[in-house]
Amino acid sequence: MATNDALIEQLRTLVGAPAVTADLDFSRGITAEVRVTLAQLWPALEACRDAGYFLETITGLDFVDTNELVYQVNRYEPRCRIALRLLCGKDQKVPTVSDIFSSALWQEREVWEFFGIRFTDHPDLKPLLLPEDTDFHPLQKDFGKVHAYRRRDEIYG
Amino acid sequence: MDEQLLEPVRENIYQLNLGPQHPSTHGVLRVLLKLDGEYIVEAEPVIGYGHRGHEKMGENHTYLQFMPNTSRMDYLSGLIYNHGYCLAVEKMCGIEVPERARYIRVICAELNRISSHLLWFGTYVMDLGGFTPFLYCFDDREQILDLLDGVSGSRLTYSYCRFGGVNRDVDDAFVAGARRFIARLRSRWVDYHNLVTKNVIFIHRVRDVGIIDRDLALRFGVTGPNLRAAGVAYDLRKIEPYEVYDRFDFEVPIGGKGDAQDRYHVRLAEMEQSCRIIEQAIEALPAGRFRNEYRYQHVTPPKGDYYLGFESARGATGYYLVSDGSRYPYRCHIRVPSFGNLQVLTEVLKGTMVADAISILGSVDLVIPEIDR
Amino acid sequence: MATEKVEPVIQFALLDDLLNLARANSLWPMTFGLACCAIEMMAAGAARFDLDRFGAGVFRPSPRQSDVMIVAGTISRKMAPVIKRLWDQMPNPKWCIAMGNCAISGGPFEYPEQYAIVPGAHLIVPVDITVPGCPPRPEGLIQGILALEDKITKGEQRNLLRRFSRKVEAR
Amino acid sequence: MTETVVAAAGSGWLRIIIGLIVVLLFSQLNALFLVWLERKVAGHIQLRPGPMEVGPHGILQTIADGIKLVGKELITPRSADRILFVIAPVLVFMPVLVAFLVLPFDQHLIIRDMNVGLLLIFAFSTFSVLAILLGGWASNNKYALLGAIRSVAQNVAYEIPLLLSVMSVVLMTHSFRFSEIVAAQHRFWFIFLQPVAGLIFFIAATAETNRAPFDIPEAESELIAGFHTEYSGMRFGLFFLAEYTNMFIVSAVAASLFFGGWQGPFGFSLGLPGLVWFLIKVYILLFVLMWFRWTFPRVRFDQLMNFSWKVMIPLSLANLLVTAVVVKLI
Repeated sequence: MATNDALIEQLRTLVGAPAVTADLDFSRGITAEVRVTLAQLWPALEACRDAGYFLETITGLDFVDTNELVYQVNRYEPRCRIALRLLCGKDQKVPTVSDIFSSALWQEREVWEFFGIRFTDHPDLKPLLLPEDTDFHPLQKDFGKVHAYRRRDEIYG
Repeated sequence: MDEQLLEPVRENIYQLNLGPQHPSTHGVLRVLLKLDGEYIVEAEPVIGYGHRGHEKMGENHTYLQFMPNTSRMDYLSGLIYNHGYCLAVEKMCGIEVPERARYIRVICAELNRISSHLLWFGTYVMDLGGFTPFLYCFDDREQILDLLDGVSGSRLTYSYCRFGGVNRDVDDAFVAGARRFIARLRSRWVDYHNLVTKNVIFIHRVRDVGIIDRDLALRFGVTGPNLRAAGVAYDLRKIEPYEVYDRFDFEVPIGGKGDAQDRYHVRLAEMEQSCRIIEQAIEALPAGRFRNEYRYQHVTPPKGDYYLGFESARGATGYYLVSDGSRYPYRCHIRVPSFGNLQVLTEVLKGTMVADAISILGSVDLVIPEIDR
Repeated sequence: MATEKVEPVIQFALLDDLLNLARANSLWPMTFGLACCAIEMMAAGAARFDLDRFGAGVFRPSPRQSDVMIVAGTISRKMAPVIKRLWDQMPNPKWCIAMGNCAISGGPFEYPEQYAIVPGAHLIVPVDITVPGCPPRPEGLIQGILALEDKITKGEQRNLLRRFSRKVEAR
Repeated sequence: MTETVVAAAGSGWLRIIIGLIVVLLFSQLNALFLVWLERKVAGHIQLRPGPMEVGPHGILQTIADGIKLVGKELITPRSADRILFVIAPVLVFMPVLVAFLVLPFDQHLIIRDMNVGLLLIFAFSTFSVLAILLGGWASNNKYALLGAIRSVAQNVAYEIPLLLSVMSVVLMTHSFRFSEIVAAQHRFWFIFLQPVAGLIFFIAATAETNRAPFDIPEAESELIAGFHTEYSGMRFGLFFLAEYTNMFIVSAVAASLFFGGWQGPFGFSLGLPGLVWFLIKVYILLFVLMWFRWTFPRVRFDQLMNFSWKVMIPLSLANLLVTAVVVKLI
């Protein structure tokens, strides 16, 4: 794990030590978890890019009280998946990271069409997978048949 | 769309709509090409023609009910997707898997990987205009399908893995069949190399075409053979060993500059490595149960999220599952490798010719319903 | 689509039979796959199953030159207008085979509040033959093609060309 | 036997009319047979039987295909140029028929043994390119247009080495007359005396007929169906038949120019009539063309051009020069 330290230390200084949970035993598939705020997202991801990481996936989550975005970055060496968790309110817009990772261009479009989370400064924010005239966001929990719509703390405590 | 139409078009530049019904878009991909003669000025893939709402279905189905979906996402390596999904849920719930089942899974997953690569090989050469290798590959592929059909009951969408094991045990006939297949495949390489690899026309069509180098791959999250062709030995079977892959001796073939020829050679070499894994797994196949005594029908994983990455035939794949403690996942996100592999083409296709575009599209091995999910 | 069938004033029974016989034995499908079933369609055309035996192995990439549209796979809402358009581009007489459960009824992807797919090709184009399975095996597709041939010649016995070769086999 | 038939047919107009009827029948049936043969050859190369069920060994397959195509709806796209769109498939077939008039099937079995027979064939073969251009242009379809453009560029590029390679044969025989060229190969076929010209001719002829690996005008995986993307029914059928008749013609010309036409090897006829020798050679060459198609991938457009302008043309020019010098010295 020693190779991770440089980036994780950097992230600690960026977002504050308590927000970083490092050196997990990989039982949840990640090595480190970083809670970031809207303002910290850019510098944190930039630090990841400079350390040679690539953006693996962006996942949206819809809770009663908040939306959440999970950015996962990884690199080409063993076991170093870092998850950046970003809580954003229902109406909040998220800065686009497509300037840092080009792959975010499409992933953000996907998040927008599925969850209705808007990204500021995104060059081409239109539905990716659904027809272009779609006016619903299918993965929002109030769309269609849903088994549970929970608050975030019901799951993460 | 409207803005696109209104923007002033340079003289001599016209749009060509490649797909969604086109012989070489491998499913239902549409690429909007802006052409200057035969040269591509701009390429914009338009996807979603195969969108089936897998992620929504994941939330509407119990963990076990979602299993058949996993093999329909990437139907060419369906068993590998089953495998990854099973691993993810097993890790979440802490389900123990018998040793025999783990080996069987590896054998079947690697057979599936070979069949996927074989199909790619055939269709790629067909994209380049050579029709015959396609039929040879399908002939070889049928041998794998027979084997997997025998154990899972399906030729394509297997749903073979179960939480805590596999659906059915393999018998001696399967093991002998797998051995026979490997011998057969190895004897076929000579033909394939004579027919395709050493063909001058083929070499000229793939060399220095569609270069995806390390930096580009990093920016777009390209993984799998497309990344390894650029010389990066990134294979989740080695880097994050799951199942029993760390017990086998195999190499990660890498290329040099990342052009279509490198991708071709990497995939061919990977088939050989898969053969090696299967051979070792067959040798070491332990006796015992092929699934747990308890049949896990309705699993209720503990609260929290979990990510499992695994290497499908097309690259680093992953399931991101969030459990709220009920029988249904709260969120089921799938990281698909073809997503990045297709997106990178917006950069790569620029400045190439239409014929090259087909060659590049074929060489990155796309499965569109996997991207669309 | 639902135009009334107008009976021609002068009937050319023999000519019609001859044409139908030719049509039945020369069904050129369109190269056109949507999802998993497309792979089995390819397998049906490949060496082991060889649709070409029945004269149905000429996969034409252009809708203008094809006789039968094999809807192989899930029809998404985004794809539906395209399929309709392709169907309209095909010249008469034309037929449609819905291959696989998705093309028949939405298959495993049809559930309440499904937002992304069209449950069944019959909602877009007139379907002649359905081949169930998820995906159907290539044998199933071949059976579907043979069923379509029988439908065109109005009965298995009237497909003289095929009957000839069957006799050869029986000997 | 053939002599008496030809003698009975007499000469002049009667001969031409009978010849045309025979040619029409022969070219159509031959094209149908070739389509069947192609599918059978493809099948056996690809570990499958090919057409099997429609008639014994699928022999009736192409007839069924033909009747079906006749019975199909003819679609003319609304935005197409109607007149050109309709003319193109007819135009592509006409020059093909003319070429049959001068082909030497046997010593006396030539409908019209012109002293410029060779020139006539090449003059008319260019017509098919015009038809393809018209068809591709009139379709008002981008794929068809791309196919047409490729076809014209390809044909212009390959016509030159084709003619240059033929010129070296003409230099040796001092004649454009088919019967004289064939007769000159009584002892040695020109393929032994002019191997380079023979090779260039065959490669260029493959490109002229748009056959794989030079089938870029109708490259299926790139341009849907190329110039005939918008053609349906028998109009497409005409393009299709013309392709196979073209194949027959280039093979027949190659057989006449380089493989001794109706004569057996080294002057031994082995008791076979000339017509049989001729057809054997033509069908062997046709088989090689099919073999090419099912073996090679397709070349890229610019590579095709490079190959013609940078390799084939200099080579054929050099060959012509050497031939001229040698002929002069002897």
